[in-house]
Formats: sequence, structure tokens, C-alpha cells
Amino acid sequence: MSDDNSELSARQRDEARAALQRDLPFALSPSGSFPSPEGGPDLLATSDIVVEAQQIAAVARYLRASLNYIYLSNITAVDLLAHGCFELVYHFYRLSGGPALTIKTRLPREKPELPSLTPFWPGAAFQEREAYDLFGIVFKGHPDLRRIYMWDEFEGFPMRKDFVRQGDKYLSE
Amino acid sequence: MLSTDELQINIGPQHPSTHGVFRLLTRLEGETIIELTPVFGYLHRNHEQLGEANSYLQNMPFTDRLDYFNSMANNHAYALAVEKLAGIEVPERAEYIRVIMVELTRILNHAGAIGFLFNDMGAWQTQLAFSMREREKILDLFEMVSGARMMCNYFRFGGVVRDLPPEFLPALQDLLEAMPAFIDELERLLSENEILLARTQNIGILPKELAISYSVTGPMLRASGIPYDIRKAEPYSIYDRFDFDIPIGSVGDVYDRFLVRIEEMRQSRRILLQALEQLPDATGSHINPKARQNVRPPVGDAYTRIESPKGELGFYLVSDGSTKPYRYKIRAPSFINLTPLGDLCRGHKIADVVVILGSIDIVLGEVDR
Amino acid sequence: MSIQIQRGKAITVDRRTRKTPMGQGLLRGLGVIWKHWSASFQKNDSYKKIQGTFTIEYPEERRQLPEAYRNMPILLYDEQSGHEFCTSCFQCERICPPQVIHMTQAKDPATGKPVPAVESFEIEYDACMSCGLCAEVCPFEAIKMDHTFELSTHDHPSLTVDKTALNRPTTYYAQIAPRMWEEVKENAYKKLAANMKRRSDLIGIAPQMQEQLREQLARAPQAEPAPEAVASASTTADDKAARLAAIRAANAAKRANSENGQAAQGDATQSADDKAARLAAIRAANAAKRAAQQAQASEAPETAPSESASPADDKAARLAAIRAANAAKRAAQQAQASEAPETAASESTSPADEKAARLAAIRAANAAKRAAAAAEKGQEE
Amino acid sequence: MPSDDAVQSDLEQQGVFFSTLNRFYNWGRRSSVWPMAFGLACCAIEMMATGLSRYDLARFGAELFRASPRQADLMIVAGTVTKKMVPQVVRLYNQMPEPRYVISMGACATSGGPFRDGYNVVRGIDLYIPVDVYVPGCPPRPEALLHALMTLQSQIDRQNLKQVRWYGKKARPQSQDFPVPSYGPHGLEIDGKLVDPVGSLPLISSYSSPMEGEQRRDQIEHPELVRVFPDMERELREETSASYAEALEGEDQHVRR
Amino acid sequence: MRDLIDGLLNTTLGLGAPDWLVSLISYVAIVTIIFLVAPFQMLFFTMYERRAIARMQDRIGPNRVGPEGAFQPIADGVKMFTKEDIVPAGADRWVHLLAPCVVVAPTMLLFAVVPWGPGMVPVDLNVGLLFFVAISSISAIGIMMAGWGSNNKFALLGAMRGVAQMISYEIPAVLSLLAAVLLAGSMSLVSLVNLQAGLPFVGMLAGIDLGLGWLIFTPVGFVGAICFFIAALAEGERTPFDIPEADSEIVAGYMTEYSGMKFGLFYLAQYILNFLLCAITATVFLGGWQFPGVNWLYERAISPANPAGNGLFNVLAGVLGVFAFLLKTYLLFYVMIWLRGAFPRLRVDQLMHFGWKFLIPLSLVNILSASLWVACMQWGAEQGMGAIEGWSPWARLALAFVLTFAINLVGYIALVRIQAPTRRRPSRLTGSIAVP
Repeated sequence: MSDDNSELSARQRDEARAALQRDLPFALSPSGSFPSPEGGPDLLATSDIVVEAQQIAAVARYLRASLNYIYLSNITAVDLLAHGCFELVYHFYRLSGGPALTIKTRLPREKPELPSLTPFWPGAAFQEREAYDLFGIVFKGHPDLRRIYMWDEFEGFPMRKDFVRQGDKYLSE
Repeated sequence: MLSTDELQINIGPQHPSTHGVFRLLTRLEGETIIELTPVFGYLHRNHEQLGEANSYLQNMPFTDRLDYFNSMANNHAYALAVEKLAGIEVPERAEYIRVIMVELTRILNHAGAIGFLFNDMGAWQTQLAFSMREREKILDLFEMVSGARMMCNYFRFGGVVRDLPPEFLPALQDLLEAMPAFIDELERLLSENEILLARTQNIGILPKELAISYSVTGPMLRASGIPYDIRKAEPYSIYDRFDFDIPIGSVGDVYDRFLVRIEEMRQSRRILLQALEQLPDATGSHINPKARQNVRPPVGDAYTRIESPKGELGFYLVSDGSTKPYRYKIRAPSFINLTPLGDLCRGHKIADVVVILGSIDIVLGEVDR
Repeated sequence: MSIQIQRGKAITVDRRTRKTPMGQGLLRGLGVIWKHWSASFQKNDSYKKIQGTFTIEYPEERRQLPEAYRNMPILLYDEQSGHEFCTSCFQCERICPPQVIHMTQAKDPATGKPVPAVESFEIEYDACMSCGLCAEVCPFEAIKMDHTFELSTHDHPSLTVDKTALNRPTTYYAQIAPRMWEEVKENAYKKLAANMKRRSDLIGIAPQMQEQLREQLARAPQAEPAPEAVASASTTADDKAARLAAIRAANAAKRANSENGQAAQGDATQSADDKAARLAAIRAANAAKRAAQQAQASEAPETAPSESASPADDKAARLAAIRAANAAKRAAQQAQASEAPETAASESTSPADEKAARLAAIRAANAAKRAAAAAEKGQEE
Repeated sequence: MPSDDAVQSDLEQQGVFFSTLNRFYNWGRRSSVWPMAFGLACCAIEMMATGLSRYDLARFGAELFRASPRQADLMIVAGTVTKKMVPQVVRLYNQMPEPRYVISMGACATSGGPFRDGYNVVRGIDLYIPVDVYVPGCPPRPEALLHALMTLQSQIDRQNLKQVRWYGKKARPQSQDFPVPSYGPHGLEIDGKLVDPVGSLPLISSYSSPMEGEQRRDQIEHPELVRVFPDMERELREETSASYAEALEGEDQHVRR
Repeated sequence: MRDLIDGLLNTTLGLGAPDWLVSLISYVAIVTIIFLVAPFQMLFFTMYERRAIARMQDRIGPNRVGPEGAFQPIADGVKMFTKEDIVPAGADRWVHLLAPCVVVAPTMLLFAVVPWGPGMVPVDLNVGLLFFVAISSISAIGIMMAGWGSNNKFALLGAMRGVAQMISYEIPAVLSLLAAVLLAGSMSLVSLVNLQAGLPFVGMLAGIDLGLGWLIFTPVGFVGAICFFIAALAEGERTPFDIPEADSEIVAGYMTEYSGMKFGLFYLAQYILNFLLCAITATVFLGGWQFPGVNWLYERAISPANPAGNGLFNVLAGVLGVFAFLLKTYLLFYVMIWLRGAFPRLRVDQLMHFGWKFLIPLSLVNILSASLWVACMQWGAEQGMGAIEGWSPWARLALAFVLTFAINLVGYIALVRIQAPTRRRPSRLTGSIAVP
């Protein structure tokens, strides 16, 4: 079962990559723009499509219009502290079934800004607000970019890896 | 013309009908809503942050508490994610046990959702009592296998904790025997009831196109008329072995959502009957003996999703090669299904807000995480 | 566009809106309710029935709990020998998702070496999430899940339960979960027999059984403590530091205790303070140990000589210990001070102590961590 | 209750009438505990299950879940209390008229439970309001909640009409409004002082139970402390200078011994 | 009642008490009895409702306080009496305090006209129904005061809903009572009850008095009873019309800010009003105390008309009459509970819609039927003209039955057809994007 799916998803990925290469070559991110730390695990290495952060809206619209990935399921922010960047992971689907197409994009920790997908997928609104609240990633063009979980007066972004936490759980860290 | 003032009302965070702690900032004109903004975070329990401080196995009981109505389904999604990440095989018998548990979860969730719909509309708990009676019976079964009523913590990487006890299958047979009568009864209360029709029909219509662009999933998406069920669209586990139908709605209003749920309960019962039939032939034990619970997956990431009773439940895990996930993200169906709430409620009355909210079937544990 | 559905089809649900509503839907609804009302004079005791009174009148009637039911963890001991199954392997403490289990390993008073037995064992029932992972990972079948759920109390501190309250005889467990106990019984006793050889004196005897077994044990020949695998680790500097920290913290706690004893407050005070301090000590010790191990692990790839590393670690651990000790002392003093004016409110002070102690432990751990990191950095430079 | 016997004998001295009245009063209150329809998280579902067919809280006369705090006697804090939710919970509690009781249902409400190390989770509701009965369990079985209700009833039985709050200005434990925390940039604040920082342990201690006088067990510990122990290093130095030598001494002794 | 006291003092004891003293004594007695009976009814009703609804939900209900939970309402009362009394900050203190009294007082007054049994009416007003209708609407003021005085948005919303609902449903209630008044030709509740002697469908025509000639057995009475009962549900704020205190929408409506005994008074008023509405329905449409045997007993009892009667019969008639009356009332209340157990509530606009567009027209149709009925039955008796002048009373009755039945049925079907569900446009949605 899972073999079929992984094959299918690899094929989907390759198709999408080829199409992007053909139509939006500038959007595909040059690999290695962020350094990998020595010794630690390299979390940047991936087989998924990595795109330029500022082009994410263009890529997403292209995927929807040309490749029929009309369903934006999931937006995840990952704080790669050791690499000095945030990674945003988008999962798209076709309504005709099949596994997800994963699109990744990276942006520097110092100035995490990228275009919002909310104008095109209103369903992204809450997910982007969540990423803003917990990671401090700014989505340009989001109509209502406020904190979603924490109160408005709160300062800091608690899901960042360098947010100080205390408690029994963190004793061993 | 009379000029009327707008009235601002906070529904929640403590409000009897908000399905948890949840605030709806509403601007009213008379009793009609002109704007509604949901505010959450009142149950933001830092699942993701704690998940990154826990080892993979330690996260399993935390997934129970995401959508506390459907702990088994959450377990399943998480187990699938870790299994994908670490490349663990699941024996066939374990898969059947999983499917049985998840489908029972679906029945109890939908029964509960319908009960709560009545409650939200002001019935005095009666229908909820009927739903909860069935839920109690299903919880008895869960308790039998896992040891806990709600927080089952039953799934493990590569299988389930323990095999079905001998008294489980007869009890399940009995339950399934009584199930059609219960569903019929619920439907008799629900459909054709004039008050209910007046309260639910053409309320909170979500058109197809909007449902997709709002990333809505689960019964809500299907009620809008899109036959998208992950069990069919991207079959996981052993769902490709069962015959079952996808109920879809035609209008996309509250009424359709609940008819879809009722029909899904029937389909779940079908799956359960098939699973019970095929279970004795299934090979393997209840857990893959080679699977280590203290997993240390290779560096990489995995995203898996299942059709949880509320919609698409996904887990996105990033492993840095240690025993703890580097990133533990939950794609919660209720959270994203809530996005269109403001639009759905505009122009309706306050009383409808409660009904629409009930029809989305949210659980705040999952929305706020 | 639409999805290809195998083995099934998409069906549109029937909205049944064609009929003119004449009130018949309402009457049918009333009919359903009437059926329930009229059937409610019988009991619904079968899964096949959907009508009838479903209530179990709890305090008088109780439902049979399934064997697998889990509520709170308990510890088992063997009734015959009085020995506890627990060997303080720390598996449960490590796996516990909310980190509510705290334990210390027993030491042979003669040699100071660790013995596979548990000295103190505390579980914070008030934060336990009843997941059952501790019982699952325990290799010695020592920790099991209880069926008792009637634990509600007005006394919050009493929900931190120590070994005496946790211990249950095996017969108790065999009674609540006969099948599950039968499965693991043999294994458990085999392992216990092996461990009993390595325990001396009253170590590892359940407190409930100690009185009973004291004379009996005194007559028995002293078992020679076998050389242990754990002992080899004790030679490293880090472990020593950690142990020192633990001892130091324990000493501080003891001191605090004795001061309390002199102040001649009630026994309750003493035990409460003792508990808090002990918790602190346990945590500080464990944290320091972990920090030290971590530091060691991070050293491992480097070729730097261990001499330069160990003092730093030692220092870190020592600092941690000092802090823990100070905190514990302060907590005790504070408790004493706050007690002085009101003699009656002895119980009320303990949570504050406990919190202070917890705070102390966490701080100690942090300090240790930081010191270790600093040491590491220093080495790199 | 240590004070209970004294109170009882005190009552006996005052005459049978008063004692009987007291008993009648307590009987009325214990038999008619109306909970507030107030659920927070997982435990709320079990609370609902307790109210419905299988367990039937109604048998104790406690099924009338009132939506308004004004009409409720009992607040069942069922579920995780987050920092964002605390002000509302305290406000609701303040809105409840005396006599009012609180059952802290489940691990989360009691101590933060499995989520206690989360940055947004409060380590027990008793930091902000006094709790009468704690029910451990995650979530407690419905039977456990019924048991908690019975525990509460036995506690009400021991209450004394003379010490009931709000009757007369002179009654000793006065009915009080508990301070409602407000949101601050680093956590919850009371009167502008940080009391429950995000990502750290609370800087206040819990309330004692109402039977013991409803006092905060300890006052704000480190009102000056902002954020997660930034003064750690300074503190470290101070302590080191003072007690390092002493500790070393102690260690030497230990080693020698 | 006054007759009873009069007889007791002057006839039996021969004291020759002056008129004013008799009146005074009788009023004091009446008031005392009412004040004892009303709270007892309320206590019983709360318990009744809780136990009955528990049974509908497969559970048991309060059964631990006293034998089978019998003392549960008393415990509730004790608790409510001893609960703290809160006046919210910013509330209009006096309005807030007075509101419960304004709600309770009229409901107590209503007891004055309820005929409990033969000769057992506290005050036999000749405009009893008018009194009932007029007084029962006073509590709307109290509700508005409660909502306004509480300084709470939910309370205000609830009060607005409550007042709107009460006023709207006064109209169908009055109209459906009017049909009954037409039949009886009197507004006195006693004469309404007396009208309903005899056999079902035929009344006193057959000359046999079983006390079953209830109005509900006629088409006019049936529709009137249904209309009045529905309106009563709305006035008594019962499901499916419990919108003013819809706890899933507006917390507890106008009662949101009330605690302790002030809330207890609202509670009291509500249940007493429910009792009274059931009682009036029973009186007007179900024959009140009419029951086989009651009249037979009463005719043999002492009364001004029959001074030679037996005093024991008086007591027996009273007991049986009260029993019949309460039985009917409780059955009607069971229907209320049943509805509460079965149905969700309507939305506020649907409630208005139902009241104005369905219930009022239906009761108007019913008034038409009622006048036809009266015409059929009485035409020619005095006027001495018309086509059916010479018909026997049985034929007239049959004609009246057929006519009114047809009119009412046609009216009902037509109204149902008109009420065909209106399709609502989907609300304006933002962010709609065409998706392939």
C-alpha cells in the first residue's frame, strides 16, 4: 500500500518539478542557500520541490491553474535553528485523489517574510496566522495577520526553538 | 427609516454552546449577524511544542487528547506517520483491529455530533442522551481493549498494544446488531421533523467551490457535494479492501451535513461487518514483533493523513535522527473547517450561529491544540 | 475532476423535502420519545437493546471494570518474601510523558554501591495522565495500573503519593487483573529472584512488610552483594559528581528535616517537608546526572583529554548540588517560618515547599546544563 | 478537619435549634448542587457523560446545569486551564454567588497535568481560585466525578452556618473577589506584576482549600523577576561566594567519612 | 368560597356575622390557601418534570434526596433561599430587585379565577377569562424590567425576545379562547365548565350527564385547544418556544444576572404560570372538573339551591372534582414535558412567523367556525326564521359538526400549503473563488 503511494507521490513530484522547470524556472530555489551545520543532521536535504520563498504565491497559483492541485491542505513552519532559516512546507492535493505534493520554501530567520496564500485560498488564513503567532513568520498580503492562539499583548514566538522554556520536560535538554 | 444601533456581543469563551472554550465576536443588527470573528487559543495546550520535547512513543498519549472524541483515529494518524518515517511494517491482523477501532470511533463521533446538534438547537439533552448511550457502549468496548474510555492510547508503531480480548467480538456483534435501530431512531428524530427542518435547511450553505478554496474536509466537504474521502482518494491502511459508499449532499447546508453523518454511520457499520468477517483470516499478530517502540527514525520528514471523523487529520513529522521529533505538526480538521465560519454565519440569526457551529463539528482540543 | 471511487459509489443523501409538512414529523418524534418513556420502567442491560433505563446507580451498583482498565500506577511487591519488584531501572521515569515519576536507587549502606532496589519512589497522581506507558515498559513487571478511581480529595498535596502508599501485594493485582498477571507472573518472579540475591538487609523490602520480616532477615545469612554493572560507571568523575550532588541534596533535606524536628512541629509537617525536599533531591540528582552524561556524550567525539573535562563537569554538578541544597534548605526554613505563627495549618505549607523545591531542582538542572555547555565551549576554544 | 469537632461541640452548646438549623441548611445545600455548564476540554465530555443516561448525575439532584454563573453553585473546572482562559475562569468564579464550590476535575485542572510544561498552560487552577475537591485522573471516569460530588457533599455537611461567608459583615471568612489576572507581554499579571510567565513556572503559590480559610499559601515570590530567570547568573555568583566553601567543606567531611 | 364561609358562620353556627366580616374572612382564607397551594404546585412540577424527562432519556432522575427524591424540590428551595444575593455592578438596582416581584405577583393573582371543583372557585368573576388574559400579560413588564435592569446584553436580548413573544402569542391565545367564549356565551370560567357536562360530541343533548361533554370533542374546541395550547407553550416559555431563555444562545436570557431567591422567584413564576396555563386549557377545553360522577355527587350535596343535601357528598364531589381537574392539568403538563424532551426550539423569527402567519389565521378561521356552530345550534330558537328552523337538535348538531370540521380542515390545509418553506438565498460570502 505505502509502496504504491510513495511511487505515486514520486511520480507526481517529478511531473510537477518538470512543469515548474519549464514554466517557472526562476521559482525553483537554488539549493544550498543556507548553510548546513557541521556535525548535526542536515535537515535541509530533501527530495521535495524547494521553491524561492518570494515566489510561493506564483508557484501555488501555477499548481492550481495548470496542474490541478486545487486543494491546499496544510501549511507547516519548521524552525531550523541550526541552519539559520525557517522552512515552510505546503501540501497540495488534487481532488481526483492521490498523495500530496509537497512544496517547501525557506526564508532567513532574521527577516521571515513571504507572500500570503490567503487571497487565493481563504482556507490558508488560519494556518498562516498560526505560523505568524508561533513562529513570527510574516505573510505579506494576509488580510488579518494577528495572533491566533496567544493574546495580542504577548511578546515573543513560543514555537521557535530558541524560546526559553522551563519545566520538567526540558530538564534533560 | 429607523436607524438601529449595532450591538456587539461576545459569545464565549464560556458559553454553553461553543463546544468548548471558544469566543465568537459578533456584531449584530437586531438579531442578525453582520460580522462574526472567531477567537481561539483558550485551549491552546502546546501540543506541538510538547511533542517536540517528547519522544515518539511519549507523543502517542498526547494525540488522544487532540480530538478527545476520537482518540483512536488520532492514534491511527500518528502511528501511520511514524511508521512511514521509520519504515515499520504493520501485520494484517493489527490493520484490521485498527480499522475496527477507527470505524467505531467514527460512529461514536457522528452520533455525538448529531446529539450535540439537537442540544445546540435547544432540545433538552434527550437526543444527546441517546447518542451518549451508544457512545457508552462503544466506550465499553474501547475500555475492554485499551483500558481507558476516552484516552485509549491503544496504537503502537507496528500494531496495537494488545490483542482483542475474547469477550470483545461477541460484544461488538451485539452492538452492531442494535446499531441500525439506533441510527433509524436518530434519523426519525432528525429528518422530517418540521422544527428541525426549519432550523437546519438552507442554513449555513457552503457551496462546492468555496468548500474547496476554504480547504474544508470531511463530512462538511462531502455535504457540499464533493465525493472526497481519503479512504477512497488515497487509501491507507487496508481501506481498499472494503466496500462502502461515500454519501454526499446536494445543497451544502446544515441539514445535509447531518444527513451525511447519519449515512456515514451506516457505511461505517458496513465496514465493521466486513472487517469482522475478514478478521479471522488475517495473518500476523497484533503487533509487529520487530518494531521497536523507542524509535529513532532516520533524518527526514513524513506527512500522513487519514479520514478522521471530522475530516482530514494529518501529521507532519520532521526527524533529526534522534528519539524526539524535530517538528511535530498536526493538521487538525476542525481548525481548518472553522475558517469559513464567519462567512457562513453572516446574515443569519444568533440562533443559527450555534447550529452552524454545531454542524461543523469542532472539538476545541484540536482547534487550539 | 472527481475522484474515481473503487468498491463503492458516491450516493447523494435524500433530503425528503417533497412532502408538505403537516406536523407528522413532529408526531413521529414524539412517538420515539414515548417509546423510550414507556420502556424506561425496565432496565437496559444488553448491548442489543436501545431502550430502557440505562443508568447504573453508582455508589450502590458498580460496573465490572475490564481487566485492562488503567487508572493510576501502583507498585507491586511479593507477599511471601516482602520484596518489591522494582529495581529502579528508571525506565518508567524516562518514558513517563508528563514526567510525574521520581525515584532514587537504593544503595548498600556498607559499600555505598547501588543495589537493584528502589529507595524512594514518588508519583504525582495529580498530573498523571493514566497512559499506562510506565507499566508497559517496565521489564520487571513492578509497576502496574490500578483500578481504583475513587481518589478525589480536598487535599492537593496528598495526591503526591510515595512508595508506602503505592505498594500493593501481588495478590491484589492478581485479583483485579487475573489474566494479565498470569501472563507475566513467571517472568516477574524469575527476575525478582535474580534481583533478590543482590539485595542485602532490608533493602528492597516493602515498607509494609519490613516489621514482619525484620527478625527473620536478621537471622538469615548476609547475602554478599554481587559486583554490579552499575558499579563500573561509578568510577567516572561525572557520575561521582552527580552522586555527590544527590547526596548533598539529600543531606540538606535531612538537615532541614532535623531542624524541623527540633522545632517540634507535628509529624505531618515533617513528612510534608520531607517529601518536598526529597522530591527536590531526587530531581536535582537525576538532572545533574543527566547533564553530566550529556556533557560526557558531547565530549566523546572529541579527543580532548577527560581530565580537563571532568573538573568542569564536576564543578557544574557541584554547583547544581549547592543550589539544590540551598533551595531545599530555604524551602524548609520558609516552611518553618510560615508555620510559626499558626500552629494548626501544618498541611497547608507543604505545597509551597514542594513548589520551591521543584523550582530549585529545575534551576539546579539549568545551571548544571549551562555549566556543562560552558565547559564544552571552553574546550572548543 | 481538625476544627470540625470543636465547631460541632460549640454548636451543641448553643443549643439544639441552631444545630438542627445548621444541619437543615447543610442538607439543603448538599442536596441541590447545581453545576455551571462550563466545560474546558476533554474532561467536559466525561462531565457530560456523567450527566447523561449511564451515570445520571441527576440522581444527586445535580443535573440542572445552569448556563449562568449567577445561578450555579458548583464550578466543575473540567479540563486544561490555559493562561488565556484563566481571566475568564476567575471572573466566572467571582460572578458565582456564595455558597460556591469548585471541583477541579482531572489532572489538567489540578496541576496542569500532562500539559503542565506547556508555555500556555496553568499549573493548576488552585493558583487562582480555591478548590474544594480535586479529582485525579485523565480524564477521571464519570464514577470518579460522582465520587467527587459525594466528597463535596460530605464536606458541605461539615460546614458551619456561622462561618458561612456573606451572611453578615462579621462572618470571618468574607466573601471575596479573587484577583482577575490580566494579559501581559510575558505572561499573566496581577496588579501589573508578572505572576505566571509564559514558558516558566508560576511565581505565585496556590490557594489553600476553603476549609482552611482560602488564603494564598504564599505571596508572590519574585515580583521583580521578569522573563525566565534572567538573573540566574547573578544569583549563581552570589550563592557561590556564600555557600560554595561551606558546601565544599561538607563534601570533604563526607568524603573523609 | 364566600358562600361556604357564609354558610359556616351564619347558617351552621348561627353567629349572624355581618357581611363585611364574612367577606374579609373568606378573602383571607382564599389568599392563604392560594399562597400555600401555588408554591406546592411549583415544587411538584419541578420534580415531575425532572423525573419525567429523565425517564425519556433512559435515566432515573433525582431519587436520592428523601424517598425517591421527593424532598429534592425542598432542598432546592432551601438552597436558593440561602444563596447570596447579587446585584450586578451597573444594574438599575430597584428595577432589578422589583422585576421578580412583578413577574410573580400576577401569576399568583391568576389563581383567583381557577375553578378547582364544583363550587370551589375562589372568585367566580363573570369576566374570568378576560381577567386571566389581562393579568397574565403583566409579567411581560417584569421580564422587560429584568432584562433592562440587569445591565447585561444577554439579559436584554432575552427580555426583548420574551416580550415580543408574549405579546405576539397573546393574540392567538385570546382568539382561540374567544371561540370557546362564543360557544359558552359567557366569560365566566365556571359557566364554561358547566357548559361541558354531558357526553362526548353531543353534550347535554342526550340528557345523560357523564361530565364528558368537553369542548375538545368538537372541531371548534379541538382547534381552539391546539391553538391555545401552542400559544400557552409560547407564553409559558416552554420548548419549542423557550427562546427568551435559550441557554445555547443567550446564556439564560433575562434571568442571566439573577441569583438566589430572585432567580427562585422567576423559577416559581414560570412554573406557576405553566400550571395555570395547563389549568386554563383544562378548564376551557377539557371540561375542568367535569368527570363522570362529579355532577351526580354535587347535585346531592348541600348548596343554596339544594339546602337539604348531604354534606358528605359535598366533600366527595369536591375531592373527585379536584382530582379530575388536577389529573387533566398534569396530563397537559406531561405533554409540555414531552415536547421539551423531544424537540429543539424554534428560531426567534420563525417563532414570530409561526405566530403571526399560522396561528392567528387559524384561530380566526376557528372563530368563524365557532360562530357558525353557534348559529346552527341556536338559529331559529328565538328568531323564528331560517331554513333549519324546524330541524331537530340532533340534525343541527350534525350540521354544525360537518360545517365546522370542513372549515377548520380546509383552513388548516390551506395555511400549511401557504407556509411552504421559503428558500433562503445563501448569505453573501466573501473570498469566493471559481475553482476548476
